[in-house]
Amino acid sequence: MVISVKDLSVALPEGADRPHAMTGITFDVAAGEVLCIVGESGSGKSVTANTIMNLLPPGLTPVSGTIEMGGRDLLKLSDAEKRQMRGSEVAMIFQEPMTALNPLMRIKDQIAEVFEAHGAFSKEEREAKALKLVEEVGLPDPPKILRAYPFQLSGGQRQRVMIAMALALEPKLLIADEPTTALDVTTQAQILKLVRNLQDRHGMAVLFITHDIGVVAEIADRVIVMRQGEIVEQGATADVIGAPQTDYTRRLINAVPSLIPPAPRDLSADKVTVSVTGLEKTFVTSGGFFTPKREVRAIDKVSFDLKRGETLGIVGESGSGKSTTGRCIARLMEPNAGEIRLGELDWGALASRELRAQRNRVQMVFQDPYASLNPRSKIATILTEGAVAQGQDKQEALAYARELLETVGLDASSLDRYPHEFSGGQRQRIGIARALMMRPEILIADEAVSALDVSVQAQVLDLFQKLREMFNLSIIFITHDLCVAAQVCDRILVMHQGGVVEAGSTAEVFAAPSHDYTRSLLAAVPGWKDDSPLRRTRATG
Amino acid sequence: MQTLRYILMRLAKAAVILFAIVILNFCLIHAAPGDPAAVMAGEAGASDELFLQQLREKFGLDQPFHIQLWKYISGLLQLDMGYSYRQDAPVWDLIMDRLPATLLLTGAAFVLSIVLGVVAGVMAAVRVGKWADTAITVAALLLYATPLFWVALMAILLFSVQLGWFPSYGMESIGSELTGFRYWLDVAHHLVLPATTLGLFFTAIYARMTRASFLETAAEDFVKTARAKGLSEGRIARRHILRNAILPVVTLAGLQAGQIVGGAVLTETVFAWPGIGRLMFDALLQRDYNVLLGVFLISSAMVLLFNLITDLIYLLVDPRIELNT
Amino acid sequence: PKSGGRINVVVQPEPPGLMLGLIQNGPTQNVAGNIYESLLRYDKDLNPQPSLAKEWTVSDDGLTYTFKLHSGVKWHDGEDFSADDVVFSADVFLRETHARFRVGLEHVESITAPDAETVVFQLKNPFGPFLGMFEAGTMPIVPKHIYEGTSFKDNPANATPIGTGPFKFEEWKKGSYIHLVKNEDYYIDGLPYLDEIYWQVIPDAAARAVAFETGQIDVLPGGSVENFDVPRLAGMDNVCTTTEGWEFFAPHSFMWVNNREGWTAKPKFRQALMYAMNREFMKDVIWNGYAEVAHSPVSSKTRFYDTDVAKYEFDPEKAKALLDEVGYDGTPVRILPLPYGETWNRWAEAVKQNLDAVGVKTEIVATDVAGWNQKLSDWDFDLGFTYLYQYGDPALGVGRSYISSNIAKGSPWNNVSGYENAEVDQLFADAALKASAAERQELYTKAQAQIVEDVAAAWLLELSFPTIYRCDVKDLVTTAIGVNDGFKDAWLDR
Amino acid sequence: MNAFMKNFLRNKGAVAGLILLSIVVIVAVIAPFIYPQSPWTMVQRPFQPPMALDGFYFGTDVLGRDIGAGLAHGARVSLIVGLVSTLVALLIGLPIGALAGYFGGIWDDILMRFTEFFQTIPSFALAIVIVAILQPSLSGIVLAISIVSWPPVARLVRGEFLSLRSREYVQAAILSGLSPMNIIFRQILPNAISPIIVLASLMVASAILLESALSFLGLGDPNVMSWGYMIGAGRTVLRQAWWICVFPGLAILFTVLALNLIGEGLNDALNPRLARKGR
Ligand SMILES: Nc1ncnc2c1ncn2[C@@H]1O[C@H](COP(=O)(O)OP(=O)(O)OP(=O)(O)O)[C@@H](O)[C@H]1O
Ligand SMILES: Nc1ncnc2c1ncn2[C@@H]1O[C@H](COP(=O)(O)OP(=O)(O)OP(=O)(O)O)[C@@H](O)[C@H]1O
Ligand SMILES: [Mg+2]
Ligand SMILES: [Mg+2]
Repeated sequence: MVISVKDLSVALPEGADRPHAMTGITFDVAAGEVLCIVGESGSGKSVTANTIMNLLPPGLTPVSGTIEMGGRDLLKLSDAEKRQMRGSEVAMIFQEPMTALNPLMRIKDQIAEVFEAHGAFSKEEREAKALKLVEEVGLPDPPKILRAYPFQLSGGQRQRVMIAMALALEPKLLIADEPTTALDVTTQAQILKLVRNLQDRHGMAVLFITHDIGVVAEIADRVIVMRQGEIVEQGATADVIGAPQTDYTRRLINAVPSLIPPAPRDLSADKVTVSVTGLEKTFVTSGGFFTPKREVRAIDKVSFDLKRGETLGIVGESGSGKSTTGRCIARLMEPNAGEIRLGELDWGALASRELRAQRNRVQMVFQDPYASLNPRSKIATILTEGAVAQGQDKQEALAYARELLETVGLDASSLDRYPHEFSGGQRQRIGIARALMMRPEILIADEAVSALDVSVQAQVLDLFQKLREMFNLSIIFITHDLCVAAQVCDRILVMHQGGVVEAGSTAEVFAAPSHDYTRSLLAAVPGWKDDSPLRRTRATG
Repeated sequence: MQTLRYILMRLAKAAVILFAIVILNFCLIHAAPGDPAAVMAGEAGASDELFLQQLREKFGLDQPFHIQLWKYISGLLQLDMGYSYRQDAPVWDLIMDRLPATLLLTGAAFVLSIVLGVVAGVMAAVRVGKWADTAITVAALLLYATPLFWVALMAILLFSVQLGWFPSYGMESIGSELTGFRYWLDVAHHLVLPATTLGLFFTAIYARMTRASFLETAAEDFVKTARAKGLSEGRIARRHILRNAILPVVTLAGLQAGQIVGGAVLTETVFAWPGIGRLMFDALLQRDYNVLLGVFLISSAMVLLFNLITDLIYLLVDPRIELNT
Repeated sequence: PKSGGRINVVVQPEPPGLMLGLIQNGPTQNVAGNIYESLLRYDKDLNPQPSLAKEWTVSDDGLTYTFKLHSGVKWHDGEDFSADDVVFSADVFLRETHARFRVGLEHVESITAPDAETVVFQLKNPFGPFLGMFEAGTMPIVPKHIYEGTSFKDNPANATPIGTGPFKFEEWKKGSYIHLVKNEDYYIDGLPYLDEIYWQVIPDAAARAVAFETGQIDVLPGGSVENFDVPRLAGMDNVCTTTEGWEFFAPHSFMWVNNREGWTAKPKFRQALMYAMNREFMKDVIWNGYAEVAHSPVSSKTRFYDTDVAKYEFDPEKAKALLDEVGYDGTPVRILPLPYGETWNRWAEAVKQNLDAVGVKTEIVATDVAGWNQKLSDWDFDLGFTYLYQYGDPALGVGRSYISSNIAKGSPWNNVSGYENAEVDQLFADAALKASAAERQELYTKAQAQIVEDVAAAWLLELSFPTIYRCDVKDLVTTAIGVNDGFKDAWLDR
Repeated sequence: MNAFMKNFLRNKGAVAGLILLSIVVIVAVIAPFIYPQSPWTMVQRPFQPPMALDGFYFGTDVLGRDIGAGLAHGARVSLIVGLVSTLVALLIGLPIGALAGYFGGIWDDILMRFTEFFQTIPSFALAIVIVAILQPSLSGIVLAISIVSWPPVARLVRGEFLSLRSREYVQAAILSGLSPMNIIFRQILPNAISPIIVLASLMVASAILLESALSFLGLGDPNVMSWGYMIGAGRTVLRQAWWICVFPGLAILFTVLALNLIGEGLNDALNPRLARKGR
């Protein structure tokens, strides 16, 4: 055993949502093994990891248990010993590659610092080592990367740098706290592969934290399922995912959207409500000091039609122009070229006064449930102000708001409350209700479920289906998650670097992708390999 | 190359701003009641129409406003800041006479405040919540809330009058005819009180700012990364937190470096420091238009210069920066 | 007396220039009075004393003034001084530049130099105060060889003044100090005693006091610290004070009272103001006793003051009664303070309180020198503080403020009140032209009675400006203009 | 709101500041009752030290005026100067910042150049010149202080608007067809208000300091009794009569301190990340 955690409990400070972050958890990790901890948000995954690193934030204190490693109890080390242990015996990588590196230091120095802190090697050796590490994690042009600053690297590259730093002193245990959550599917797949490879090569133990069952299925040897600070289930991956013992685990697994699309609907008879032709948008960033004036072609000749009652999925990785497309159609942004028609109306050419009068026809649901509701307004105001501005009677609007709240599954009494009194999922429902208040024909959902926990995500997706039928909406569903797209979309538009690389019915695209990029996207979705226990469980369940 | 272009662009922009400032100030100053001739007549104890007319003619005040403005501006374009009739000297000479004193004073105050402020701020942040933090925070607050001239008066009372440690006014021992090192020592001796009083206020600002910035940066993810690497706290504070936390302080410092040139009026008054702040105030009371305009022009130019310098420093410190022209 | 040593003096405010022929404000006179000279000096009783002129005679008809000059006098640049310089100064230079001197010149027929050491002033008519016009500030002698044929105001030499005085200009560090050094070639052997003088610029009054206390300053000329500070400084060891040295100027403070319009145009109302003011309090508290109540337009310290002039004592009840009588309706009266420092502000506040107390509504209009000047010049005031010098004679220092021919917009130094009384005009005109002191006294007594009756202005105090200095500075104040030419005789007993 | 109060009241400094300020405000409000006579009235012999005479706890000044009365009435003036000039500065800075931040583009450019222009002129010097032009009077001083202190408001508001404008709820409001005015005032401004309040509390403090500095230079309004005036008038006799200068100095110190403490408290309670943007 590389490390064994026994009966560990960590107390939370007064006023926290519960007295303990974890109570009496016990597990161990063996060399050459990947142990995944999975569980919903707040279940205590990160606190567990931080306790092992002795990096608990102030206020959190281990109250019982031991963490044994190499014959010592990590909880009992002196400060100096703790420092010595970090980085050399246990290393850790974090979720946010964007902020986890010091923005003002060159990569070289950040890696070399690990050696320096532990007094390892001479100055030249450190540089050489750093170079080797950067090569090992598969970064292109290592000498250049070493000289670069973090902001010059992409998210995936930064995460590789983090891994390189973690590997520097060949630790016995690598802790990875949701290292891929913030990354694109394709990048995530690469990083997962990298972790696996490195582990094989170095034979270290890996403690991998994630909330994504797909990732678990992809990488883990063993799994721990946590809930409310307790371990509800643990065992080999195939067992736990293939044959979950507890309801909780089963729920987690079932909530994962399936990559297998449902049977297609027949929409050939319906009218086209939106037709987009040759849409283009170029952003011109004013030149900077290091960066000369730069043009970003965010979308390039995008064309598609959308029928009444149809859901069109726009998928693609980050920066591919999905949001830009959506925002242009909503006329939150003016395209440089192209035509947008709503039925007969030349929507893209409406002048601002007319546009304001007809705004209600296209509505959006946004990604961040916390940022999409005005924190200073009551729900009643949030829901009705648009309708009132369109000339509707205040009382009527309120009545309709009540009705809609119930439709989206909220109590009508919510009207008198403020957004912060609701959970993320509930807020997203309010956001949807707000869009529906305007009686739109077209609803654009930009990553509308990405910020939600899987279980909540499933509910909201269901809601979308229901509403589409109720109101006969046309929906443009923007997502980077192919599984989500597979669930709700009739047709799929795959975007890559601003252009549409593939379009077709969901079933066709998933079954027989015609473009390489689509294929690589599909292949990167974690946990859905042919022999995956997840696929098995979901196929049967 | 690009840096050069950037600097040139900024300088061009600065020239435009300066031009606007000149015009605004010209109008403002001429809007004040009275004119230099009247002031001189007022001080002379006797005057008559002839006397005033002679003066006005000599000062060019008998001409229409727009001609005066035009003359001033065309003078400026030929790098001529005009002539102080009251003091019978070219404005440029007068300002250059006084500018070094102000630069010395504000420069010393600036260095003092930033060094002291950053050190105090870091000390407070590192010991956040402990008594040292409280003491520094309270001291900074008190300094921040005390009128500058008041501190100056008290400092003179205590250190010059009671203890006799430092001279109470002036920039040098007048007539001592010291030279070289001894001279500078003498100047430094005179500099202590004014620079400290002027600096203390800014020290308070920097201390508070550094503390806040430091604490904020300390909560960032990369600090956690640094801890996970096994770095010592001291090293984390120095190399990771401080370097990032100092950036907003640099911005503020840049803004203020320019402003304290103009803000030294009070200190220069209380300590009889022969700088341009005082020159400006006297020129204002005497309606010595050209001098006043000159001082404004120079101090605005200083502000712009310091802003540019700050941005260039920023550039050195922060590789991410994209300077917008 | 001992020779040698250096002295530090405060000059406040920093003078605009040192060319005494062009600028005659206080600080310029302070400094430049030791660089330039005139023909005479005056002792504390205003008796003429030799300066550039070693002797002088006045013809019996009072029309011819003949001056014998010292021989061997040199300008600071080494050129010889001669009677031509005097003629040039008086007839050409000062005629063009010196407003106050022009008044005297009106009575002059001709100025001639029969030889290099003699100057003759021939008058058109007898002019009583004529012999009082040869003080350095009134008639500074400037070098003809430098100024003749040039534009006086633009002459670059103005920056490095050349005089005949006991001290030479050495350096002026703007904002900091003016350095004068001993004139080694001074025409009186042994004089001056001091080696050098530093006139230091210290803008803040409190800082000036501290500088004196800490020993960095030896002499505080009158008016350079606030009155409140005087007793404390005077009480220090080895510190002497004197109120002498102001006899020639005899500063006389009063408020211009706008005689033209508003309530202040009513003589009764003006009398009410006089009764309302507690001038004893102002004297004791605001001036710390360094003043006397002024009862007349003529200072009691100069000639021709009438001791029997009617006096307005502090009598609020009488003031109220007078106000009732004129039917004052509560229109606010604007008080324009003199922007010369804290003392003057306090003074305006005290006047305001006195007037408020008898029911006169007041409002203080704060300004700086320029604004003050402008408001007085434009007659845009009700009560305006000022103080004027008497220059040793009512014809020079008093008449100008009350005669109707001197009413003109554009200057704060003429008859700003706008007081018009033909009888008074005549009295002043006659008195100036009489040569006999007794005749003049009679006329001036009449004039004073009338002006006081009319309350042409609201007289406040006859001011003293104590000079504060270290007791080891000897013979500092020997003449009627004090430190203005005092360093000629001063020496250090150290 | 409750959470805000709780947060605010947990901050010891803020509570102390609130108490101090309340005292000042109360004194200012009841000044005419405790000192019915004008503070300018010469009521006693000059230069009486504190407590030397019954009822004159703070002594008398150079003319025998009651310093206590000056302090009480001065509190009104200082607070009014602080509040009004801050208000005026907000009235200038807020619309400018809001327009620049909301509309961006050319508007932003023009308005920010304008703001920069005012920031380039040394502010204290500008204030002095403005007072000299207008000649010292309360309204002139307030105006001068406002003119030199609005640029930070504009910058702050612009920054807030810039970041809030792209918030999703603002986008949603645009989609709802709300008018720009509605969006600026109903959607964005309420959310930008906390940093503005914090800044405003600090501006009140600096306005009080600025007024006192102007008074010190002799540029105060001679018809109203302010603390700055009292210090300016008392500094020449600081050596003989420390109390004339010390009490108003302390009054300024405590008031400004209180405002700063409250500002910090608000800052912590309203927006923990503001510290760097505030200035
Ligand atoms: N610094 C802290 N102060 C107080 N409570 C904390 C702190 N950090 C974590 N907690 C609490 O500890 C519990 C466990 O949090 P933890 O961060 O381990 O969850 P997690 O499983 O990592 O969730 P997520 O998937 O959202 O990252 C939660 O209830 C959280 O509110
Ligand atoms: N306001 C903007 N100014 C400049 N560039 C922009 C702006 N908005 C988007 N871009 C650029 O346009 C491109 C497309 O952005 P867009 O937001 O549409 O991507 P996306 O597919 O929605 O990505 P994500 O999944 O990260 O949301 C990106 O390169 C982005 O950097
Ligand atoms: Mg976590
Ligand atoms: Mg997007």
